[in-house]
Parts: sequence; C-alpha cells; structure tokens
Amino acid sequence: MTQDIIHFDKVVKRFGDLTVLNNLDFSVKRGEKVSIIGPSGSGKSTVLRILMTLEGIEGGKVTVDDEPLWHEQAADGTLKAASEAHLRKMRAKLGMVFQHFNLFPHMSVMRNITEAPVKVLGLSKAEARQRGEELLDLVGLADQAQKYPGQLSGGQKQRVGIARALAMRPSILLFDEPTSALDPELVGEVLNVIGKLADEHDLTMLLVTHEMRFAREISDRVCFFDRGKIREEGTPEELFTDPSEERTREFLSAVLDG
Amino acid sequence: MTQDIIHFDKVVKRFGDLTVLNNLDFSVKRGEKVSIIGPSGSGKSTVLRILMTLEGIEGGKVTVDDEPLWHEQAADGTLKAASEAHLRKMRAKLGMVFQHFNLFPHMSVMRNITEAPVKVLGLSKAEARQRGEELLDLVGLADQAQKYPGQLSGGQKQRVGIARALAMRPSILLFDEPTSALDPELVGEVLNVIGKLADEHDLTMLLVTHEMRFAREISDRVCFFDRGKIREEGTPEELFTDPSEERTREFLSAVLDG
Amino acid sequence: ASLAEIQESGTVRIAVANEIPYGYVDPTGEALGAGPDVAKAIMETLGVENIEWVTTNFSSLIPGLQADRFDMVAAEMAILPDRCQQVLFSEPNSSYGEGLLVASGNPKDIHAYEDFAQNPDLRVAIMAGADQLEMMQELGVDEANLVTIAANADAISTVSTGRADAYAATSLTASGLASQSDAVEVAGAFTDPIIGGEEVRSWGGFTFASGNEELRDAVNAALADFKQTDAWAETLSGYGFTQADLDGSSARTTEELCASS
Amino acid sequence: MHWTEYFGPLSEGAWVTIQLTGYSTILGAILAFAAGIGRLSPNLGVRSLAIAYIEVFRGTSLLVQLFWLYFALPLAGMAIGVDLRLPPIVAGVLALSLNIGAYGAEVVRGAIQSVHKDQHEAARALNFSPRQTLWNVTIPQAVPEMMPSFGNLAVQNLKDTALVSLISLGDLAFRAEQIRNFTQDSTTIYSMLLVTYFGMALVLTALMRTLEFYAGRWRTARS
Amino acid sequence: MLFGYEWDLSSPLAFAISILPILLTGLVVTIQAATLGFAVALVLGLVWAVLKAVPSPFISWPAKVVTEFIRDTPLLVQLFFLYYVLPEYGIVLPAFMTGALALGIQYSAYTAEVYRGGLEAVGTDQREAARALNLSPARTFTHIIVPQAIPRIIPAMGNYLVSIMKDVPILSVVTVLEVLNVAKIVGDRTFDYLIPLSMVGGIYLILTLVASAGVRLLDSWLPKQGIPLK
Ligand SMILES: Nc1ncnc2c1ncn2[C@@H]1O[C@H](COP(=O)(O)OP(=O)(O)OP(=O)(O)O)[C@@H](O)[C@H]1O
Ligand SMILES: Nc1ncnc2c1ncn2[C@@H]1O[C@H](COP(=O)(O)OP(=O)(O)OP(=O)(O)O)[C@@H](O)[C@H]1O
Ligand SMILES: [Mg+2]
Ligand SMILES: [Mg+2]
Repeated sequence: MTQDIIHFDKVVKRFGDLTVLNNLDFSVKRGEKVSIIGPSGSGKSTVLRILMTLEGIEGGKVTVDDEPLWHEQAADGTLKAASEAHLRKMRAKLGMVFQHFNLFPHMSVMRNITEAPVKVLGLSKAEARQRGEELLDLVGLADQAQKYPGQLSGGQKQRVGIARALAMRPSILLFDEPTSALDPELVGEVLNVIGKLADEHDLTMLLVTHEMRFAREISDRVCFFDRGKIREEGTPEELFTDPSEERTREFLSAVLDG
Repeated sequence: MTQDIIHFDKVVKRFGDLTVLNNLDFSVKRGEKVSIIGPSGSGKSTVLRILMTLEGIEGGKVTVDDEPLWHEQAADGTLKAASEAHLRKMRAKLGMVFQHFNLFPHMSVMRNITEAPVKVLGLSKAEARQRGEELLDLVGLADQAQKYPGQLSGGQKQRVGIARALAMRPSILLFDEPTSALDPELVGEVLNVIGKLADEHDLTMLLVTHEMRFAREISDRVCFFDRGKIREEGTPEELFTDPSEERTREFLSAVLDG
Repeated sequence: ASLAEIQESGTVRIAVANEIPYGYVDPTGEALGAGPDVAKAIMETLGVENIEWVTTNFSSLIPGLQADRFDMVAAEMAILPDRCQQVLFSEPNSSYGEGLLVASGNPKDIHAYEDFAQNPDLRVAIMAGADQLEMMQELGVDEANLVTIAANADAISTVSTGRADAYAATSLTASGLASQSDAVEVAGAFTDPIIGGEEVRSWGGFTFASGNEELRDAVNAALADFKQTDAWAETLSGYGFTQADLDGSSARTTEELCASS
Repeated sequence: MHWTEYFGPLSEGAWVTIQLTGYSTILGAILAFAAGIGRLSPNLGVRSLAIAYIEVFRGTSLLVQLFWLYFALPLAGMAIGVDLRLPPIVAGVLALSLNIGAYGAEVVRGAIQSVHKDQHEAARALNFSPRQTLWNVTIPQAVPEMMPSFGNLAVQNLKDTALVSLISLGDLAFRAEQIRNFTQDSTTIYSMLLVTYFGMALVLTALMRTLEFYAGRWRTARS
Repeated sequence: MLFGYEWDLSSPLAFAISILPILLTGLVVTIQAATLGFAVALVLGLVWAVLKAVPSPFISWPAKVVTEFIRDTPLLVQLFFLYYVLPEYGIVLPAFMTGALALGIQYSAYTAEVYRGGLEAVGTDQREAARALNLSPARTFTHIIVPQAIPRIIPAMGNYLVSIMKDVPILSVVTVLEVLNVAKIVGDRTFDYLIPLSMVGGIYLILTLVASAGVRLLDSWLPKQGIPLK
C-alpha cells in the first residue's frame, strides 16, 4: 500500500476535438487537503468529475486506494474497462459537493441525507436518521431537518450538500467550487463548515475553489492548473507568496485584485 | 420664456405603496449638462423616464420648454391630463439613450437610425439616410451601417443608440447609465462620443451615471439623489471635493473606492 | 335553380348517394344507376346539355336540396309522407322490395325484419337517413340493436366482421353488395316485412327542393313519356329490377304515397 | 381495378387537399393575426370579440364546427331571411381556417407578448405611434418566434382537411372512400392514403422550416 | 323517438329541451371514448418515449419514424384504417373500441413528447448527484427523476385529454353514437339541424371550458419542485 490515495497516471480526457486533460500526472496522499486553482476552462472540474466517475477517460490510468478506477483486472490479468459493479464499489470511497448543491428538491432535508445510506449502504432507517441528525448538527442545521430544499438559503443548501456527501462515509471528499453560486454574505458559513471538517477529520479533501484566502488557510498543498496540466504546485506559502512561474503570478495577481 | 428648459415642481411619483419621488423640485437650464448620481433605487432613472413620458406622475407638475409635460390646457383654461397627441408633441423635444441600448434587433444599424425620422418626422428616405450617415460618422461607425445589432459589440451598440436618439433632433438628450451594461474595456469609446457631444453641441444633456470621473469632466452641474430627493447639488468641484452633506460624503467614498 | 335558369345555363346539378344500383358514380366520374340513367334521358328531352354530378351521403340529400347544393336528386329515394313535407317528389320512377344482407352461410339464420324484433340478441345495420329505420321502429326493434352506418359501402365490412348480424336495405342494394364480396350474401327465403297490414314496397322518384314545382312538373312530363319506351324498361332491368318492380312502379301516384299513413 | 389505377382519382383528390390546406392556412394565419392582436387591444369591445372567437373555436370540436356551418347555418340563415347556403368548398375552408385561426391567435398573442418591454420603450422614446410600434417593431420581432408553432399548426391543418370529406368535398380522403366503395380493397387504399398524407406533411414541414429561416434571418446574424 | 325519448316539435325551445336527454346519452359515450382513448395514449406514449430513448439506433430510430408517421397523418384515416383493415386480418373490434384505440394511437405520439420533455426537464445535475451517491439507475429513475417530472407532465397531459374530447366526434363515422352523431341523427329525422348541432357546440364549449379550468387548477395545486414521496 502506497501513501497515495489518489493517483492520476498520464490521464487523457477529450471532449470531441478538445483535449481537456493531456497526460495529466497528479496524486494526493491519504488525509491530505489539496486545493486546485486555475483559470476557467483549465480542467479543474474535469479532474473531480473523473474521480467521481461522472466522466470517463480516454487514456492513462486513475488509481484510488491502490485500485484502478476506470479499469479492472480481467481473469487473464490484463486490464479492461471497468464494469458498472466495479464503478459502484469504487464510488463508495468518494463523496462530492457540487457547485449548485444538486439537492433533491422533492425530498426533505433529512430524506436527502438518509436516502442513499438506507438504499445503498443498507442502513436501517433509524440508524440513518440518527447519523443524519449528527451530521445536521455538525453543519449547524439541526433544526431544519423537515424543511424542503426550496425553503433554505443558498448557504444552508450547500451545508446540506456537505452533510449528504458525508452521510455515505467516504474516505475522499470532493468539492467543486462549493461557494461560487452563493451570495457573498453566505460564503462564510459554508467555508466555516469545510474548515471544521478539514481540522477535525482525517478525510482526504480535494477542493476546487476561487477563494484564495480560504485555500491558503486550509490546504496542505495548492495546485495551479492551466490548460489541463499542473503548472505549479506547493505549500500555500510557496505558491501564494513566491510563485516560480510567470503564468501563476499573472493568475494570482488577477484574482487577488478582483 | 424662462431660462429653464426642464422644470420639476413638487413632483410626486409612486409605485403602489412605494413613493419614489416625494415633492421633487428640480430644474435644468437650456444647454446645461447635468449629471445625476446617487445610490441604487434613489429614483434617478425615474426622473429620466418621467421626462421621456415612459412613466406618469401622481402629483406636481413637469414643464419642458415652458409647456406642461403631463398636462395640457383645457378649453376653460384649467389643466387636464395630457392627451396622447400632446405627449407626442412634447416627446419630440427629447431623446433617450438606454442602459441596455434597446436597439431594434431586426433592423440594420442604418434602419435603426432612419426608421423613426422617416415614419415619425416624415423625412424622405434619402434625407434620413444622409443624416444617418453623418451621425454614424460622428459616433465612429460609418462602416457598420449594414450590420445587424446582433453583430456589434456592446460599445458599438451603445454608439448606435446615441446616433438613433440624435437622428430625431431632440433639444434635450437623456442618458440612463449608458455604460453600465458594458464590459470595462468598451466603456471608453462610448464616453468619448458623449464627451464630444457635450463639447460641440448646444444640446441640453441629463445624464445618470456611476462614472464619477466622467461626470466630473463633462458636467456643468452634478446632483446627488437620495431617496427621491436632491440631497445636494453643485459644480463638480464643489460636490466632489467638498461635499457639505454627510450622506454625500459616504456615497462618494463608497463609489470612488469600488 | 329554377327550370328557366337551368335551361338558360344548360347545366343542372344532380346528386346521388353512391348506392348501387340506384345512383352511383364510378371512379372515372361517370354517373350510373337507375336514377342517373333515366335523369340523363329526361335532361336530354328538356334540352339541358350538361349535368354536374354530386356525390353525397344519403342523409345529406334532403339537407343538400334545401341548401341549394344541387337542383335534383336521382337516388331513387323512397317517397314517404315525412319527406314530402320537406321536399318535392316526381312521380315514381321505380319500385322495389326489401332485402337483407347477411354473412356468408347466414349463420344466424335470419330471414325477415321481424326476426330482429323477436330475437333481442340480433343486431341489424341500417344506413343513416334511410327509411328502414322507420320500418324497424314500427316492428318494435330495440334501438340498442340498430347500428347506423354512413354509407352502403360500409355494409359489407359491418356484416362480414359481425359488427352487425345483417344489413337491412332494399333487395337491389342487398344483391348489389352481395355480388361485390364473397364474405356476404343475400338472406334466402326472405319475407317482406308487413307493416300496417301491408307488405312493404317502396316507390323511388326524383327529388326537388320545395318551391321548385316547375322543374318537377317538367321532369314529370318527360318521365311519363320515357316510361312508355322500351329504353326505360331496359335500363331498369339492366340494373336488376324485376318485371314486378317495373309493373309496380306505376301502381301508385306520388300524391297517394305522400298522403298515406 | 388494379391498384395502380387508384393514382388518377387519388391525385385529383390530393390536389383538392393541397388547395384546401393552402387557402385555409393563409386565411387562418390572417385570422390568427387579427384575433391575436385583437386580444391585446386596449379597446374592450375588440378584446371581448377576439376572446369570444378564440374560446368558441378552440372550445368546440372542428367536426362540430364543420357540420354546423354545413348543415345548421343554412337553416339559421333561412330563419332570419338571409341566404347562408355556403358551397362545400367555402364551408370547408371557412371551418378549417376559423379553427386553426383560433389556435394561431394564441400563438400570435404569446409571441407578441414575448417581445421585451425595452423595445416598446425605445419605440415610445422615438415617438412611434402605437400602430407603428406594433407593425414596425413588435410584429417583425414576434414573427420568428411564432414560426415553429405555425409549422405545427399547418401540419395539423393538413390533417384536419380530411374531415371535409364528410361534407362531400372531393378531397383525398373522399376519393379514397369512393374507390373503396367500389373495390372494397381497404388495405391498399388506406395504406396509400396514409403514405400520401405523410408525404404531404413532410413537404409542408420542410416548407415551413424554410419560411422560418427567412423570417428569422436577423436572429442568426451574429458576429 | 331515439333511445326511448320522444321529441317535441311544437316550438324551438320545447324541441331543445326534449332532445337534451338524448344528447346527454351521446355525451356519456363521448366521455367514455375520450377516457379510454386517453388511457391508451398514456400507456402507449410511455412505450414510445422509452423506445425513443433507447441508445441503440436500431430501436430508437424506427420508434421515431413511427411516431412521426402517426403524428403526420389524419386521425380520420387512421380510424378508417383500423376499422376496415384490421378485420381483414381477423381482428374485429367493436366500433367504440376501434375508435378509442385510434384516439389513443394518434395521441400517443403527442404524449410521448410530453414524457420526454418532462423527464429531460429534470436536469443532469440531479442524475449526477444520484450517481455520486451511488444510487442505482433504477432507483434514480423511480425516486429522483419521476417524482420531479410528474408535476411538469400532468398539466400537459390534462390539455391533451381536453383535445381528445374534441376529436371524439370523428368516431361518428364508424357508427359510434357519441354526441355529434346523436345530434346528426336527430337532425336527419326532424330535418332540423340548427338546434341539435348548436346544442352540441354549446355542450362542448361548457365541457372544455370546465375541463381547461380544472387543468389550470390542478397545475396550481401541484408542487412546483416535485411530488414529495410520502
Ligand atoms: N460535457 C462537455 N462537453 C464538451 N466540453 C466540455 C464538457 N465539459 C467540459 N467541457 C470543456 O472542457 C474544458 C474544461 O472544463 P472544466 O469544467 O473542467 O473547467 P474548469 O477548470 O472547471 O473551469 P471553471 O472554472 O469555468 O469551472 C472547458 O473548455 C469546457 O468547455
Ligand atoms: N415599474 C416599477 N414598479 C414598481 N417599482 C418600481 C418600478 N420602477 C422602479 N421602481 C422602484 O422605484 C425605485 C426607484 O427606481 P429607479 O429605477 O428610479 O432607481 P435608480 O436610482 O435608477 O436605481 P439604479 O441605480 O439601481 O438604476 C426603486 O425602489 C425601484 O424598485
Ligand atoms: Mg469548473
Ligand atoms: Mg436606474
């Protein structure tokens, strides 16, 4: 067992003619908190979506927990495309928090959180409900369990989104710009919850964000993506205070001014 | 004939329960260039829209060119609500440039400019076209006459908007935030054209804007609006360098920092 | 149009209901049948060169006349008192008895209209607007067992598929339809219905809009002459009318038929 | 009769169907504009008339309308001493266009209302009269908006023409019935009929698409 | 006399009143045919929608052609086809059944689109969220997609029910005694079409105005986000 819980090995991803990831190498250690920053269209979301198995890959190999994600061992030892059963097994290791929350609007907050644990993990309703209550408490929404998503503010919705992902007990949690669809005054409450998670849990966290100050605070490592490649990476101090690449400097000066 | 071309006398404007203008007194001299500044919702657009007869008033009196705008003299000498014919006559004195340009998307640039002179003023097509060419030249778009608005950039659209308003030969030109829907790099070209107009023509100009530097450059007078009243007015120097009201100071410091 | 207008323009509009052999139009547009053939001869006598044939549903014939969509109907429509109140009839051109079209082999063993009154399980088809409806009602047939079809041509399908057990029509219609398909036949050993103590026989004539007496009188005069000729007898027997039918056609006058009952 | 012999009478019927579709679609479009614009009129009388027309013709069955015009209207005319005996072709075209016009009116109204209020304000600032605004600004922008729905309505109208065969108008469906009358060859005749209508609908759809393209050229003009 | 009811020709009003019960018997048939046809359209439309959504073009393409064909050909001709052609292949349905089937087939082409639109309106983000939570495809469909699609589908379906009702008179050509056919027969017998046909128009107007109002009411009652489960 290696130290890396996530490993991208020369991964290629195309949309039609557009090559979004071009031989990407990238890895994340167990328990590490990694922020991904970079200009729009550079492939940040794509990396998360490949991990969450929402997008397939065209070349290379992705490993999660030392097992290939998009491939599986055939009987004769060669690798073949992953079956749905394999994907389901792998997916259980990951949870994702979406930019637009993607809550189920027809289910109460509690049902949003308990539906998958009951149906997928096979928890009893009582167990799932108890875990749901703990999680709602964690995200500060203990009193909103019976509301519907339509009755919540954006920040509350996103906190439910985080609780829903945690309810599946993933070992890796992916965040795709969790605050960029929020009104500025609601951003803080969501970042607080994420910060608490980062401090208190040994979860591996992979976070795409435009909140530079926040990325700096919580990350062990920051990766700067540009055109489907990692241009530069390092500790937040290295990257934010003394970037070595011209491109990184440009990007940082643009977003920190804006 | 008084000096004032525009005169608001205790004008009241309501939207349902909301009183937007509350006994507003306000006047503009012939040939004067006046900028209106103020926080969002303070009634700036409403003043222009009342002048352009896009909104009626609930009380008081508006005079343009010494004639009541929203009223007319009945046979017995009393004032009654203006007829459509009266409004049409009065409207001919005014032109308006809109925030969102409001060009006619189904007409070429030239037709946008010539349609009203032909249909409303009764110019011949050839006359209208010649005037259109002069105006397009003025706004620097002589070579774009045959394009459709959909093919133009925001700054070009707004310059067509200005040419269209001028084609009706108004004596008063109203601008409602003419640059606030534009990408920052396109603002300059529009302000240039407006500046040129201010310098070279004896047009009366009334301009709602958030471009403080520009307001300062071109205006004879700046009015600070707050909650449907003029809080403070004066020459640009007076108002920008030494506002007497606390509220004005606050507003200016907020917008000049932003 | 009035007689004068028709003779002036040289064109008359005559309707048929697409019933073989009374009056029908073949796919080439040629009108044939007992009604049209006699009408052609009459129009020739009246000096009208041009006939515009109109095909319409049987139930639209009277409304069509009233709405002036045509000048005359040559469908051998039965002369009945009710109808006489709506339109004008010429003197009878033909007479015919009743018949029944049944599925091949006559599986339900039907031989008379009275059978439908006695056996409530039998369903009988009639054409919309045709006089068989009145007969069935007189005989006490349950309304629920009547299947009203829009045109004669639908009868074969209706009967052969069992949607109705028989189609009640004139004997000529029934035999005409039977000759078109192997799936149907004319009910054998048929006894004519007896209504009001008399065997039913129908007299068919030409029909005109009320108020157009001139045209009717002119047609009547020409018809009376034509019925004396061999051509008339040949025409009708060519379409399957029997000698009894031919003889019967002069047994009643329209006045009697309109007044009866 | 061999099935190839059906082509003659069927093509005569098809021509009648095409004419019916053409006339009633054009007349229907005119009615749609009149009623759609009328529904938005500030004049209460005009507006009520338009609403009544739209509701009555959308609310009743086309076949009922057709029968009413053909069978009942002459009697109504007689009762008031006016000759309202419409020839079948007129009754047919009228029923079809009144019906499609009522549906089209809602399309016209929707499209007119979808034109942004900004456009009305710009027109007002340029001193266009309400009528000029309607014809020079609103309608030209609304037309491309209506075209897809009009395309559907035109096909609907083509299909509806089959109903006129029931008032003895010699259209495609009527001719087919006539042939079946003779040959009892239902399978062949109805198959040919279905395919012919389908073909005509495809052509009509293509035609409407072309029209849609031309009506909305300015919308596709992008830099 | 029709269906055991006599009519009274003494005055137009008496005539109208006396034939109202007759027309109402026809109206019952109209409503029955519309309901049955609607049921067929709901089921068959779902079949089309599913077939058209199958990834294999060998299945989806024929389904698309067939529904386009159904949609582009007149109900009247389809009705004739079913009524006269099916028996030649040994399938004899009563006229009423044939009529309801024809209505159902014609409208299935439209309801298929309603299903498709309703399902597609539930965005991909909902599917992705379900996938990220490892919910099975079947469960995603039944518990995530369908409950959110239903409120969009129901009002559109309601409008088609109203349309079907207006097409029922076409069934009169194959001897179904719906309200128009009944009025027509009364007209054939009394030679007065004006009153029966005008009454049918009035009955229809009331029926569709009420039904459309019902659909609008239903629409306003439905939750906009989805039907909450339990
Ligand atoms: N489903 C898709 N089909 C086609 N192109 C896609 C698709 N998804 C993403 N892309 C393209 O792939 C590129 C990378 O997309 P990605 O969403 O990963 O960028 P990103 O770095 O997350 O940008 P942003 O900051 O705007 O979210 C973009 O050019 C995008 O347009
Ligand atoms: N049509 C309307 N109906 C109801 N309220 C309106 C309407 N138009 C404007 N208002 C209200 O009137 C007030 C003044 O509006 P106005 O548009 O004049 O403000 P403004 O000073 O131009 O603001 P901004 O800088 O945001 O354009 C606002 O509170 C606005 O919400
Ligand atoms: Mg992204
Ligand atoms: Mg404003």
